[in-house]
Amino acid sequence: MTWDYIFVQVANGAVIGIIYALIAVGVTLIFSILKIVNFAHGDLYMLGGYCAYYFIALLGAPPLLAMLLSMATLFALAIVLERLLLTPLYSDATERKDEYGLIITFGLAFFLRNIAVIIFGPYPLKPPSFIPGVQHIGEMTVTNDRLFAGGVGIVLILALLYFMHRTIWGQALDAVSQSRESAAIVGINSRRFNSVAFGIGAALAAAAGALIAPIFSLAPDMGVLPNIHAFVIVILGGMGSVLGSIFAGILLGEAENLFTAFFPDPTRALAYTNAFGLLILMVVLIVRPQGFFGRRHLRME
Amino acid sequence: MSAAAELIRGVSLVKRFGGIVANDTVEFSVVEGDLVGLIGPNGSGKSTLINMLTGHLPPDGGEVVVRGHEMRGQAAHLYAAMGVARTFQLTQLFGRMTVLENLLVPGLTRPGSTWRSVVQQARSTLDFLKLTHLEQLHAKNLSGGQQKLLELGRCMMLEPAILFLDEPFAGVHPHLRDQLITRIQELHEAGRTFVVVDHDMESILRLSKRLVVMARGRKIADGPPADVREDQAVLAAYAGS
Amino acid sequence: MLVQGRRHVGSKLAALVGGLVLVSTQFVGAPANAADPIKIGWVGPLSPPGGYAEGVLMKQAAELAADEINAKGGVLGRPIQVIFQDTRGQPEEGTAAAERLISQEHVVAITGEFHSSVFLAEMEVAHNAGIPIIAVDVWALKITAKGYPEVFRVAPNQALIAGKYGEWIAAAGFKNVAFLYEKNDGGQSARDVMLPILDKHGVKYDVVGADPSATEFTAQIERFKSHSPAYDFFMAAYSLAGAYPMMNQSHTLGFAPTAKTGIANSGGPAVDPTFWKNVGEGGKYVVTEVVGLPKNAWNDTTKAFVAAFKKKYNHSPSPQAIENYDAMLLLADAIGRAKSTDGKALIAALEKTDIVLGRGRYTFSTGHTPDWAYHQFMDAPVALIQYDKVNQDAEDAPIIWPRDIADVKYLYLKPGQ
Amino acid sequence: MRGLHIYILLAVAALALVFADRLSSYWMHVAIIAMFYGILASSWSLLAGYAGLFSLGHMAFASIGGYTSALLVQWYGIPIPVGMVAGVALCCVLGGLIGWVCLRMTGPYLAIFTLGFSEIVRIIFATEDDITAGMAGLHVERLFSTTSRLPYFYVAFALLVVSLLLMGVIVRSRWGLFLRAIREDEQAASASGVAVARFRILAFAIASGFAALAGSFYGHYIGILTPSIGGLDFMAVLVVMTVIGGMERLPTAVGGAFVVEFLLEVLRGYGQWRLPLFGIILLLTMRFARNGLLTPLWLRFVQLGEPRAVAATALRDVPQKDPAQ
Repeated sequence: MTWDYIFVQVANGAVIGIIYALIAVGVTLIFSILKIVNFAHGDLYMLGGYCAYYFIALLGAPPLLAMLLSMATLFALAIVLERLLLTPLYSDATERKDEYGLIITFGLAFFLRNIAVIIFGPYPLKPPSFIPGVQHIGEMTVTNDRLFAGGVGIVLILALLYFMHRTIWGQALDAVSQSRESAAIVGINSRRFNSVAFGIGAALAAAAGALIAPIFSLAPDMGVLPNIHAFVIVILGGMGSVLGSIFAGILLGEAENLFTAFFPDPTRALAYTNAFGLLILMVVLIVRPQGFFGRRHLRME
Repeated sequence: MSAAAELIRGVSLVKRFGGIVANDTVEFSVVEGDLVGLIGPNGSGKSTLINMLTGHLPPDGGEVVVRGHEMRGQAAHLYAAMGVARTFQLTQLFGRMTVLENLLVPGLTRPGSTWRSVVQQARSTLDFLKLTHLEQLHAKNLSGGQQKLLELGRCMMLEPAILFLDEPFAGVHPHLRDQLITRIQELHEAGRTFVVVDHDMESILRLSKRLVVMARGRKIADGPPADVREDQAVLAAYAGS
Repeated sequence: MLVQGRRHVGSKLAALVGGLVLVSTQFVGAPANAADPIKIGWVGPLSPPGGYAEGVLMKQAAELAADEINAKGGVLGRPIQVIFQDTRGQPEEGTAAAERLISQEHVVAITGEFHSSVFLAEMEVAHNAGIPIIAVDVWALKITAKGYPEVFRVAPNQALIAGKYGEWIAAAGFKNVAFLYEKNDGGQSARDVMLPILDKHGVKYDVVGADPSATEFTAQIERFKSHSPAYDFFMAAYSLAGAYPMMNQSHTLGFAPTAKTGIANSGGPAVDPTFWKNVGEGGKYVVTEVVGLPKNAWNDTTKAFVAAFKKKYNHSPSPQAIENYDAMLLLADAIGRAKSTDGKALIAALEKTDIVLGRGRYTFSTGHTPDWAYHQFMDAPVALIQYDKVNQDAEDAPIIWPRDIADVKYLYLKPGQ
Repeated sequence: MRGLHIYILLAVAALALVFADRLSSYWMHVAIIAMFYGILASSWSLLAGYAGLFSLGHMAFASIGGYTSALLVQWYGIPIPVGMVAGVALCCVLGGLIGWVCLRMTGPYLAIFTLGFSEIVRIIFATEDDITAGMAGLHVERLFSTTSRLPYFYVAFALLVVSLLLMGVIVRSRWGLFLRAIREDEQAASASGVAVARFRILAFAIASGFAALAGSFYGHYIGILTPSIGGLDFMAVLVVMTVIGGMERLPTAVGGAFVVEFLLEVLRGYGQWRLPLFGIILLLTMRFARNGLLTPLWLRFVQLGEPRAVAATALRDVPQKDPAQ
């Protein structure tokens, strides 16, 4: 067990962790504004990946442009979905909005995943790399695609933070996330911001899908695992905290990588990697339900 | 302390939220037959105090004694079993249960209660509150005032020794407010003990025999309403807010 | 008021009873008409969580076979109709599908399936009904070892496939194998068959299981890389989508295929239509099995099938597809020889099968030694190939094992040689 | 005629029993699986519909029950019913434990927690294949040696009826009232003297026990168990069934299970299109008829034979008696 080995594993954990975080920030954003956990996020991620693939394959768009187009597509699609499905969340007549949001997004996930098999076909697809090749950093080998995904991921998250804290629209969104009523008093139409937030969340999912497609390939059921990863991160990072998501993403990436790398029984290490992440999730929920970076209790007792 | 038995006592209760001290060593006790008004500006710690006294918020310091029993670490439903009933600042009913069912829940938690007797008791409570005609309606479909009445009824079903009413008059139509005050007075005359929290000075003064004033997490006055009204500290607190 | 209420109830009751009678006619089977088409059932995964990628290819091949049979006038003067049933890789759906095919659709035989666990449930139904069922791409030994007369298998089983890998690894001189398998029926049975053979030849190995949904293998591959002494071969048993990221990561991380370490994957994805699209450079030097005839041994049926399949569906057939195609033709042949669609007669005819189809000359063993031999297509072709070019079709890749059909001198092409 | 609906249900049940042997083997299998789902849907409705505890771990308990019974029977040769009882008992304890651990969680937190639990259970069953045979499928001893499905039909029928009766007693008793109060407002329930923690744990324990009952029956009926029974796909189907039927009443949940299972089979020929279709129906149900598609029908059905004036006020099923007395 050399230091090189440990370095390589830790570095890889950080890279994959940032990629995980990119998937999770969308869930965080949607939660902080709409107060629902989006169970369909992994499937929007899947759609985003496929959209980017088809923009490249059919229109010959360069990968980065395809990613942006895919984000725009998912933004629009998400707003339609939000208008169609989520409006009861804003009505006082709706009881138990938690449950409504849960079942409706769960059902949406079920629908999207199964319709994707029909639309996109069963075979795994892989769009071309953003930047082909690999980098060697000491003993560590990492593909350019991972570095690119991590880099763009950080840029997108920073852009989101900038948007939230430095622009009028972002401030308004943040106000809505703090209190719907107060926002209404100062004349912010929270209805529109819900759509925007859901759209941005979906666009972030699409970006993640497009960035990650060259790394893991596309398959209709590819959203299931990232969805679970996103939940782990969002819980770990504290519901509603974007910065917390980044830390938690890296933490999860490290936890999983180091588990696989050092779990004493090598036969089971890989098989239990996902279970380990979930175990962390469960323990955090029991011990510290507000997460490690949560800025406030959100509807927890 | 008079001859009347002490029902509930909070001993140097402390509660902090983050850096804010919501209750700072508050002493509070109620004897049987009392009708206490609890007032104070917004954020003075009234609701925090009530939440601690009824078991809905564990104190960071001090303790709550109900009828001589120390209640440390006990769940809220055990307070209810000891005869401590309460309403909430924002009415909290069982929205998609009928008016009758809302009353059955507390009734049936009492040990030894039978379904038949509890239904009977619930019906007479509805009679008393003049809500009988709404018996089969979902509670969420009642008006704000009717909901306050129903919440009061739910407390009564516990046959409590003491009732904490958290802002019972907030947002209630004046007509229904008078009705509410009448009901409280009737119940008080029948021997129930009340602690009423509200901003509505007029109603509180009409009702209470004793007035407690809180400001910035501390109790600043406690005594007959007439005395408290003249208290300099109270005037200062209200002027300052 | 009361009377009105009653009348209301009466009409409702009548509607209810009427509805029930209407529905119940659905539930009781009716006898088949002699002039109807001969129905053959197909079962397999067409949606998640099953292995729907393979299932779809198999279904397409079965459709193609039925079209061709019908174009030639059908069997016994009757057309063939295939009834397709999605089983989603779930045993209870398999039972339901088989029951439906047999008791509702009155099929005379069933083919298909990609998951051993599901086939085990389906064959119980077929066994109870006395309907022959041909296993198309399920490899568990237990299937034929149970000794049900109704069950035939055109696929090679795990003993024939994983066994070949084991022998080849030993012959090629690998000494230290990293064995990574997917935690499903295919991966597990590959492990169970292959490891004793490696033991027998004194090849050392380490075994790692992976959840089928896993796509991130970086940490595991780094762990392999850091192992001392270094592994000289990376054997993967993967049948689902995880295979591609696994091979990609193994390649880009410089683990295998490299001059130091070879790589093989058993289970199918390395011969699927989108293999090269997904793995690119990383696919060169990969060893995998082809459960069909090698191209130099293709007969007219094989060539015609491959051409027709490509024409109809615009992509290459997988070996599983040819298996399913042949299974359909086998059934048509047996029905023709039995001059009947009766289960017993069909089974008897199938046992006497001797016909050359897309995967060579079919016969079914009737012996029970070893126990899995019963009704197994013993000569099911299995060849190990190794890609030596990027974007190479599986049928163009050189065969390296078994030696009697190998078309290259070497046992293994080391990268860089 | 009061309670006409009860007589109709009894008559339908009697007809089903008498004419069961006329069903073709296929429809009998569909009926058995529908009843299996019926037990799961009704017990999940007890948990999610009545108590408001939206758990995604229900199928995990079914799989634990199934594997427990199968393995105990295999290892110790105990009679199958004893194995099933053991599975149920274990899941009651485990369910209670999960209920205790997640006492402070509500809504999405509870859903995510139980999702994590069920995935861990699935992964353990898949990974420890030297014990469970993993995804290759555990061979389970069947309840009867006969090839006929009829005895299974009767057993499934009996299990469903007994489960529904037991759960029916619970939801019509004060316990049911308390569970609904907890669902509506935990704080108000505790202020009303309801021992919230105790009843939440109880709800988990009871529902998990019934899930285990269904799961163990499933194993001994199909004869093979794979870890995927505890997976998200099964759970999704269960949610679809219960929500489409109406998750806040036991009969509508069971009805949902029956209708969806029946339609899944009728539409089997459409293969891949079946599931997205039910996805859409689920979304539409949630969006426009949140109480479930069967709930209005059921309320009408319950009123059959009652004069309309009475019927109008009886829209709510007010508990009439306390069977716990």
